[in-house]
Amino acid sequence: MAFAFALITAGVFLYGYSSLIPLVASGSPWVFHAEWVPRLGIDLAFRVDGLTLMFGLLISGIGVLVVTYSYGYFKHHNSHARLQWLLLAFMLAMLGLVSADNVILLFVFWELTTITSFLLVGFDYENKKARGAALQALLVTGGGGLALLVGLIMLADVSGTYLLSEMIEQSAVLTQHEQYPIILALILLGAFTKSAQFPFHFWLPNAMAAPSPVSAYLHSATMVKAGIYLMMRLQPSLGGTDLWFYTLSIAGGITAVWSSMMALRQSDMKLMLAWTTVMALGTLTLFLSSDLRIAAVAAVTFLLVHAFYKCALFLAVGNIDKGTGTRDFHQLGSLVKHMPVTAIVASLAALSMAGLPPFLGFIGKELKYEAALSLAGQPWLIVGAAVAANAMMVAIAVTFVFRVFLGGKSTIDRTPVEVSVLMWGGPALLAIAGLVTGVFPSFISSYVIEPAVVGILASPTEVSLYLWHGVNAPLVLSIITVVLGVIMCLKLDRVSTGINKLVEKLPTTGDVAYEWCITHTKLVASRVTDQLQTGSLSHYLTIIFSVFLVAASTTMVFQSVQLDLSNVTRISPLLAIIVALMIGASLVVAVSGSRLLSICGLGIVGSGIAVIFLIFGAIDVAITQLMVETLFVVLIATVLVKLPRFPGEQHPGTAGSFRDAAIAIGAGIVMMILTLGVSLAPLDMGVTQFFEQNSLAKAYGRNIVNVILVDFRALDTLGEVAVVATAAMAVIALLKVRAHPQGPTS
Amino acid sequence: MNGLLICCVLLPMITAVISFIWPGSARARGMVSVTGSILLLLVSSVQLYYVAVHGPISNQMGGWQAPMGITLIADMLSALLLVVAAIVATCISVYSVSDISDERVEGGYYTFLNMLTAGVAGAFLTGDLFNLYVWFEVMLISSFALLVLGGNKVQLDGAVKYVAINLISTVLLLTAIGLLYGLTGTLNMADLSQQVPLVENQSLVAVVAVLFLIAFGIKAAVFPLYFWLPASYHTLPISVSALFAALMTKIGIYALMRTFTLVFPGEHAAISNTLLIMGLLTMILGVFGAMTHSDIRRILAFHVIGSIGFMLLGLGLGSPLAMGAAIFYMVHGILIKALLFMIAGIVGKLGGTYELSELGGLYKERPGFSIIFLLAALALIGIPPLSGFWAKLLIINASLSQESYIVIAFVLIASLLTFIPLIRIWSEAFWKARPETPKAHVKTASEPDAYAWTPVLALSALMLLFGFLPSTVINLSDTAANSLLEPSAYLSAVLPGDEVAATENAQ
Amino acid sequence: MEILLSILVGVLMSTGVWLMLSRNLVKFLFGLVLISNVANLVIFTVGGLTPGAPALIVDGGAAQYANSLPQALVLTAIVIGFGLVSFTLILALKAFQAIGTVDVDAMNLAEQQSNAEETL
Amino acid sequence: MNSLILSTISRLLVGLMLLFSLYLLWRGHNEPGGGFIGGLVAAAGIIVYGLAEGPALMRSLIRVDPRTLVLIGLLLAMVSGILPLLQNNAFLTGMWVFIGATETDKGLALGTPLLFDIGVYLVVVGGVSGMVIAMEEEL
Repeated sequence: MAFAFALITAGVFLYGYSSLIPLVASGSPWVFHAEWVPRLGIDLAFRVDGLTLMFGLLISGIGVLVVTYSYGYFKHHNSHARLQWLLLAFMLAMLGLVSADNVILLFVFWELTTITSFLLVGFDYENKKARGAALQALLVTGGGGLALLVGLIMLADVSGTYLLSEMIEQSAVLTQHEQYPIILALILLGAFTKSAQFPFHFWLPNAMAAPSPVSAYLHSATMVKAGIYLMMRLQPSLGGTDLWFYTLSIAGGITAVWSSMMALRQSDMKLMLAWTTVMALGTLTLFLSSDLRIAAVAAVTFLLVHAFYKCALFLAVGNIDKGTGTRDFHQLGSLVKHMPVTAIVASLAALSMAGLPPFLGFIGKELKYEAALSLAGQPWLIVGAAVAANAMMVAIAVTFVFRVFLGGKSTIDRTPVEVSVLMWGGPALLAIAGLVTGVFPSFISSYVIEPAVVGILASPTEVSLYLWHGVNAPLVLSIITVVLGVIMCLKLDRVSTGINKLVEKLPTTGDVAYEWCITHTKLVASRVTDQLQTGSLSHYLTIIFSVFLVAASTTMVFQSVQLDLSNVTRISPLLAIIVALMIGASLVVAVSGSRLLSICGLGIVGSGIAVIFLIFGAIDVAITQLMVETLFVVLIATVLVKLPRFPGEQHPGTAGSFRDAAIAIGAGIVMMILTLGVSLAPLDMGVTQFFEQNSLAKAYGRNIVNVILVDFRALDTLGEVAVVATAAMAVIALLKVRAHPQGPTS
Repeated sequence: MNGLLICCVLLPMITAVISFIWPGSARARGMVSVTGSILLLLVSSVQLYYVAVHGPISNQMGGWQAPMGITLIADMLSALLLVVAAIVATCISVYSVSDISDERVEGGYYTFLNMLTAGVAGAFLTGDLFNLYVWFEVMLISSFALLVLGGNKVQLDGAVKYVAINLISTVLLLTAIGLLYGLTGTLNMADLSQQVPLVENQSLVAVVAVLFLIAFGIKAAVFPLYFWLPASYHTLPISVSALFAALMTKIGIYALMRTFTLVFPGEHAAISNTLLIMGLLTMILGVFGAMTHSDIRRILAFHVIGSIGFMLLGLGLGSPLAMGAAIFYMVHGILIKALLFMIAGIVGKLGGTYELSELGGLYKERPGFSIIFLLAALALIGIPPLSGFWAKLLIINASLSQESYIVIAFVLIASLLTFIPLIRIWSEAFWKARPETPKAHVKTASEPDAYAWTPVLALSALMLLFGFLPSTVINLSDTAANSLLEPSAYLSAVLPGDEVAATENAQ
Repeated sequence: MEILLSILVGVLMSTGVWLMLSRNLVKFLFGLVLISNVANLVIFTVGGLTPGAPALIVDGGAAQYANSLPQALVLTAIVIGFGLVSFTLILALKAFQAIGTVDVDAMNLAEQQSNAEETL
Repeated sequence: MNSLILSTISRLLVGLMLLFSLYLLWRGHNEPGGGFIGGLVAAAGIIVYGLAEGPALMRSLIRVDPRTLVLIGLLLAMVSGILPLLQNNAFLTGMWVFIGATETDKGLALGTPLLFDIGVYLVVVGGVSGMVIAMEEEL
């Protein structure tokens, strides 16, 4: 069911995008617009121009093949349906990403691809390594995504529009704006992490923990190209500056060279392919650094070439894995005997990768060299890098073809079995596509590549590709490349040993840096948390009271609180005696080691307050206070009998006692100053006067306090009664709790 | 229409009474509570609609005009939050039928639950500072009761810290209210907003404002005052954790928003930086705490703190945009926390433990449930197009417009770090295979019943809807923010028109 | 008068905080009782101290009544405080019975130190 | 229990205290007293009785579960506020009847605030005695 659904959806989209080819090739994009979250400037704005169309065709077309392939690959796997749903979700997200015209909408899909990719990389979820790889991919691309979000918002802010298609007109404003470097940095952070550019490249090879069809789809043909797509899309708006050029060319160059070296180290064919994918992404970035037409043509063509051959190769490696049980090319040889179709298909794709004629790969590579030669700045450095990287591709392709498929010797102890048509059909189609489009490039050049280039450059141009373009500098470079590649292939073992030595000398790699970051963040997190959340109440209270003290006293100092003592009223001796008594009693409570004495002290304080209330005419309050106090003393005496005596030491050490005393005294002083200050300030008695006037007249009661309680402010009393009711029920419930030290802990 | 206001407080309170004296089984009492909260949801929705159409509504208790009597007032903020609270109360009532033991129900569980809701409603709707204190106490004592009900010793240990720290907050709040009364002679918040600027000794006002900040800061679990929260939330039955996580801290934030926009708007500039720094630290430290733990409930408890940080940012930035973002985040935060805790409860049932290392295999066994968890987790992290994303987007927009890049940086870092603990839950409880030899303390897995699933499904559906169609809530949040920062409609709803006009002219 | 009562407030606050900072739960409780009194006393004091005229309306009217509003507030606060403190008292008892100590630093069942060990 | 005299005295005392508490409740609107104070006095009476007779008899004196009493008190307080709502007045608006009113004297004023105070009284009585009974039983 899932399979059928995924297949049909992919097919429908493929058909839909195909049907747009004539429209788009004629120069007018297909546009859709509907409102979504207008307040945030997010509309469902979709726009299919040439660039989108190329991506859309790739995504849906390869989608059909991968879905079919997965059906064969996972037919008997119990997670098959899950995989199909995920692939489908991913495909839709990806299609949305390339079709969105609104930047935030684009970001929505961008994140969706991150999440679906997370789930797909972790498809083999019971495997710890797969889970780790999934998390890594998620954190790296998710982190980049967050930067991208801010970048896009700022971009929209500066350009005054959320629509990518309208930003192009703001190019001058954008690149001149003072925030341009920040915007660019943030957006490129998103693009680079997604498209595995140095120094964020490391997650992609690790993501090979995913099943082969997933790797083929996400990590070669589509998702990793999202960053490339974004750069292509924004090049007319943000490109053309030195900053753009140097950032992209340096990052792309390093990525390309480094990853092609890394590819040569691998013995796992899938990892090898993964690294060559990184290399391809680096190359694409490199070309996008320039705003030359030829660079765009090269980038688009190479992107297409790469999608064809890399996807075919990944799927073929999946077949080999299925058929032989290993992906280590050292153990494999002469596969053509046992898996003839896979071997031939893979060889075709590999030759396209090597850039040999008459494959589309050849055209792609020639364009690359042509573009590299015409790049401004340091063309020879770029040409050198391109040649070196391509030579390594040749080496790998030749290794595959001659050591694994056609020649060599197998050392595995089982007989490889050819896979079903479901599984070789897809790669075969792709490999043949690479060949056919190489021989007859005119169709794709005018219906796919040209509109795409127009989409990147945002200006009309014509593209026509030829397999043979005469003897020129690119051709010479190609010959050099092939020779170099073959030499490398012959010396492959020495080359990879050499690279290994080089790698060992490097101080760190992305993987190590990632691990370091994660571990240390967690370490810091747990240290900080343990320091704060100690589980000790006295620690918490010390902090809280210190905060109170510091906050209140600094405010007092900065606001320079002043007290006007001129209208202090006379002190009555009776009150003085009572207060003195209460102070004494409270000090007794504070220092006493005897519980009885403490309770007496509390009683005296409570009763003293009642007397104060009485002195100042608060009869009801005084009675209540007295009764509550009595009741409380009875309760506390009943309970205290069951509690242990006070142990000697109450405050932690001398320093601790000193600190606690300082906090306590400070808090007291703060409260004293506040009370004094406020009580000396004039009080507006308007509300009270209203009560006095209306108590008898309108509420028919002479006891104003009672009238306030049951009429003027009866809602307070209702709440208060609710508190008493709940408190009583809570106490009763609490008393029924049976939790003894011997009882179960949870 | 004016009766609506008090109905929102009375309904849960009456439900609290009936659900205790109702002569029936625990389930029947649960149904009383469910009915009551659904009624509350209906009434508060009508109120929200009314407020959205007609602006703030107020009602004078006992018919005594403001500022003499106590005012109840619903502006957009309170009406909106009340609806959200009612949704949570309804979901939790249903969930409790599955989760709460008969013994706890006998002890008055549903009474406490509904009393807490009543306190929440009262706190949202009151326009009087002392009355706010009273509703805070209603909430607090109900939460105490829920905290210890049928408790074991771990629960009691958590309760000691919760109670101790919250009581300090209570005393500080009461003192601060008293002092403010002493300075102004009034308790009505609208009246206070007129009177506070007229106080001669403004330095004392500033100190009193600090007291309010600390008192509400403790309630809201703000750094460095949040210790009670991680100490207690994970010790409770899931329904109670969910209720607390969803509502308790948000009331603190609500109170901060209300007081620092209405009563101390003058102090706002001085205090906003403090709020901002506290918000940033709270956010990061919450996420740090979440990263450190391996019990799902503790992870989620720390996330509650993290999200408090987010909301404080809105208040600290203080612009209508930022405030709107904070309010939107609050709506999202309340719902998502309730949902996540209830989901955690189901995980606990299915796995027999909340300890990640002992869990596993849920993705294989329960793909549908896994999707629900994943969606909720992603909503919390802020993956589009789920609700958390809009919150994040709003706060980034607001910070950008104020050029507070440091806030953006912190938000981004916190967002990124939020991935780690949540994906860890996913990775361990769902992806990883279940350990073959469970430890002794792992209970036997049990199947959650329909009462557990229904609210989880309902809330998930709501969250999805909320994520895909956020415009309504965004607009309501914006309106709420504007009415907070420009409280003339609020003031004229409370005070007789001429008085407000007079003071406005005077200013 | 104000000075005297303010000093009393200060002293009660100091002793209350001091007791709350001790590691004994019972002492914490005593401290809580003291600072609850502080809050009530503060409300009462800042509400104006007018000796001798209870807020009871007599025919013909008294010259001055004591400020009735803070009285009502204090009364409410006292009763609420009573509810809360009683609960806390019983909680202390139950916590002692369950955990076996009233030393708050020894009460850390709920929060074992986190384990940073990672098992992803 | 052992002592018949103590028992008799405590019964007498509790009767007196209950009566006194009702008096305090009644006069609270005009003189010091009211629901709280009345309730506390009544509760004190019940506690005295309980100290003499034990929790079981204390329970029988109240007849219902104290918690029910508490909640009914709360309900009563709410009802007193809801009544004016039915007349389209605000919640808790006082509704009064005057017994024996003349033109100069309002006579005996009976109103919902009194009902409210009775609610308060019941909550305090039920709450405090409920707590004490539970303590006697459980400790």
